[in-house]
Amino acid sequence: MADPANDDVKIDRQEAEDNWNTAVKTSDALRMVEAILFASAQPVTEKALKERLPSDVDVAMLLGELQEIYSNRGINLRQVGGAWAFRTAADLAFLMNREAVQLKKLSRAALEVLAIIAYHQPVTRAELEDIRGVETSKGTLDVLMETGWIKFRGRRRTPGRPITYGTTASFLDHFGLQEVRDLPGIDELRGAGLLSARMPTNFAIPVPFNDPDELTEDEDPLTDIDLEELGLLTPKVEQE
Amino acid sequence: MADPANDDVKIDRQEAEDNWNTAVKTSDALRMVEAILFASAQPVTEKALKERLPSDVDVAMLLGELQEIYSNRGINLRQVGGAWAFRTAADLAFLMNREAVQLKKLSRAALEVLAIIAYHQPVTRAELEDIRGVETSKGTLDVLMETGWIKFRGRRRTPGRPITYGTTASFLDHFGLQEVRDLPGIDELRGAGLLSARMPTNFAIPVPFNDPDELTEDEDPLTDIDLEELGLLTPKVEQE
Amino acid sequence: MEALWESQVDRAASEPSLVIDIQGFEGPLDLLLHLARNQRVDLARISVVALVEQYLVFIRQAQALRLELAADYLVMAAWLTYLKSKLLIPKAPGEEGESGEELAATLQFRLKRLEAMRDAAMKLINCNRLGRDVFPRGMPEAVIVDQTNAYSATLYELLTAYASQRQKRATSHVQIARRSVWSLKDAREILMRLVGEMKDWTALDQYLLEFITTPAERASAIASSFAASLEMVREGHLEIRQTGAFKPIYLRNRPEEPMKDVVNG
Repeated sequence: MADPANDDVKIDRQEAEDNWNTAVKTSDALRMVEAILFASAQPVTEKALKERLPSDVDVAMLLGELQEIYSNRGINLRQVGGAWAFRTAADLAFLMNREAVQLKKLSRAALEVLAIIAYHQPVTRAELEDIRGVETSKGTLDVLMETGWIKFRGRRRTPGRPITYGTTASFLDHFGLQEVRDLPGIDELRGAGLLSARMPTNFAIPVPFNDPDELTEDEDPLTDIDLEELGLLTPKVEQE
Repeated sequence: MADPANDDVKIDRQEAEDNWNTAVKTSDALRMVEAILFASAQPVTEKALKERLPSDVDVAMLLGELQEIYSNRGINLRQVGGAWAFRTAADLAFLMNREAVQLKKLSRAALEVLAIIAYHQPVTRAELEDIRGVETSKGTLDVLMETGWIKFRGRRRTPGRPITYGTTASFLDHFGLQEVRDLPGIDELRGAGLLSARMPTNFAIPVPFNDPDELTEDEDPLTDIDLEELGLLTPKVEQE
Repeated sequence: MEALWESQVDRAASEPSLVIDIQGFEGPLDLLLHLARNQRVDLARISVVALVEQYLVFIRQAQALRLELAADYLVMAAWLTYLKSKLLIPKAPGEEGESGEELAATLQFRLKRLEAMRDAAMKLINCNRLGRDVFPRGMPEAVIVDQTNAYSATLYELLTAYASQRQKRATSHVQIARRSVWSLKDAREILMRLVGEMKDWTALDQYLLEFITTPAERASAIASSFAASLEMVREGHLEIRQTGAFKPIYLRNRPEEPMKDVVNG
C-alpha cells in the first residue's frame, strides 16, 4: 500500500521543515544575542548570555557568526576575556572626537608599573620592585587600583605568602585586548627570557674585555657634556 | 582614427570605476553613520550627522539604507522625535525587562562595616562599633545581610552572649578571594598606598580567622531559639 | 645673571642643598639604562665597567654638590663598586660565589628587562583605547549582570574603606621625628638588599660607608649595621667572619633553599 515515493517526499518535507525551523530559531537566537549585547555598554559574559537564551542555543557559534557579520561594519563585536561587547571600529576614531572622554594621564612610573603587572602577572610587589630597581612609591599602585585596571589576585605559595597583582577585565576592555596573551609583543618578550624573575640560563653572558678600562671601538668616552646633559654639572665657565 | 567601440569600453570602465568608488564611499559613509549613532549618548539629528560627515554624503539616503539593513535585526534604527537612534527590536523587549536590575552601590558605612567584619571576624556588634567609633545603624547591617556577604556565626561566650558576625562563601566569591586569609595584611595595604607608612607602632590589622564555618573556642552555635529571635525562623508551633 | 658665573665650589658652599633634577630618573636602574643608552650600542654589548664608572662619577658629582640622593642610588653605587672590583680582579681558582662576569650579565639582564618593559608600556598606551579610539554604546538600554547579587562593590573599595577608617581612628596625631641617625631598621633594610646580591665573602662596610653615609653619620651607621648584621646572622640570613680585632668584617649571603618559582608556570 505504501508508496515509497510519497514517503520520500514526506521525509524531505519534514527535513526541510526542520531545517527551516532551525534556521528561524538560529536567526531568532542571533537577534537575541545581538539585542542583549547592543543593550549593554559593558562587556556581557558568555555565562550571562546563556542564562538569557533558550538552553538549546549554541551561544559560542552565534557569537562567532555575529562577529563575522559585523567584522567590516562601523561597529565590531569584540571579545574581552570571557565576555563580549560591541565597540566602534578603531579606524573611525577620527570621527568620534565628540564622544571622546578625557583619559586620566598616568605618570611614567605608573605606566611602567602597569606594564610590568600586565606582562609579568601574577607578580608580587618585591618582583615588581626588582624589575624596576626602585621602590614603588605609595601612590603609584593606589592610582592604578583606582583606575580599576589592576587588582590583588591572590597570594604566592612561597614563604610569607606575598600578595600577587594582576590585571582586570576592565584593563582588557580599555586597551582593546581579547586576553592577556594578546598584549603587544608578549611572545617575543617571553621567548627572549625577559619575562622571567631571574636571568634565564641561556641569557647571553658577555665576553669580558681584556682591559676593562679601555673602551671598545664602538664606545665613546663619557664627556663632561654627558654629565651636563644629566644635569649634574653646571655649564662650564671659561677660566679667566 | 577614433574607434567608437574602444571609446565605449573606456566609458564603461570609467563608469564601473565610478560606481565602484561610489559604492566604497557609500559603504564607508554607512559605517560612519553606524558608528556615530551607536556611540552617541542622545538620538542624533540629520543635521548633526551632516556636520560630522564629508559634505558630499547623502545622509538621508544612508539613513534609509541603514534602517533597511537593521529592519529584521535584534536592534532597529528608529526615528525618535526628529532624531535617529538604535533601539532594541520591539519583539525582543522582554529580554530587556529581565535586565532591568539596578545595581546598587554599597554606602561608605556599609563598606566599612563589611570590611571590619571580614578582617575582625568573628566580631560582635559592640566590637564593631568600638573599632568604628560610631554606632552602626540596624539598616546598615540589614543591607549587608541582604547582600548575602555576611552572616550570623554564633554567640560569644561572654555575658550577654552577643551574636558574632562573619563573612560567607558568597563574599569570597564576589571579591575574588580564595580564603579570608587572602585579604591583604598591614604591610601590603601600606605597600599599595592604602595605609600610611607612619602608623603608630601598636597599630595592627588582624589576620582574619580562616574557616568561616568553624566556630572559635569562645563561640557557641546558634540555636533555633536564637534564629527565632533574630527573625530568621518563624516561631515553632507546638505539635498537638 | 651673575649666578651663572658663580663657580661650582661657591655654589655648593652657599647653597647647602642645591636641587638638581634627579627626579627625572625612575631609580638607579633607570639612570643606568640612560647611561647605557648613551654608549649608543646594543645593551648586550655595553661595557659594564665603563657603565659602572659613569654611574659612580654621577653619584660622586651629586655628592660633591651635596644633593640628597635617595638610598636606592647609594645602594646601587655600593653594589656597582663591588661589581667593579670583582670584574677587575680575576676570580681565584676555587673561589666561591659568582664571578664578576656573571654579576655583570645579571646587570645586563636587568637593564634589558627594564627597557623591554618600558617599550611595552609605550605599545600598551598606543593600543586602541576605549574612550579614545573605540567607543561603547552611548545609550545603553540595560545593565547586564551575571551575578544575582544586586549590590556592587569592588575589593579595592572594600580595602580603601577599611584602611582609611582604621587609619583615621589610629593616627589622629602621630608625629615621628626626623631621624638623624641610622636606625637599626634602616641598616637592616640596606644590608638585606646588598647582601642579597653577594654570594661570597665581602667586606661590605667599606662599600656601605663610602656611599651611604656622610662623615657625621658614620659612627651611627657602623654601629647600626653591625648590630643589624648580628641579628641577621642569628636569623640565618647571613654569615659573618672576622680574622682579628679591628680587621675588616666579612659578610656573605647564607645560601637559602632555592625558592620554588610559581610564576607563569
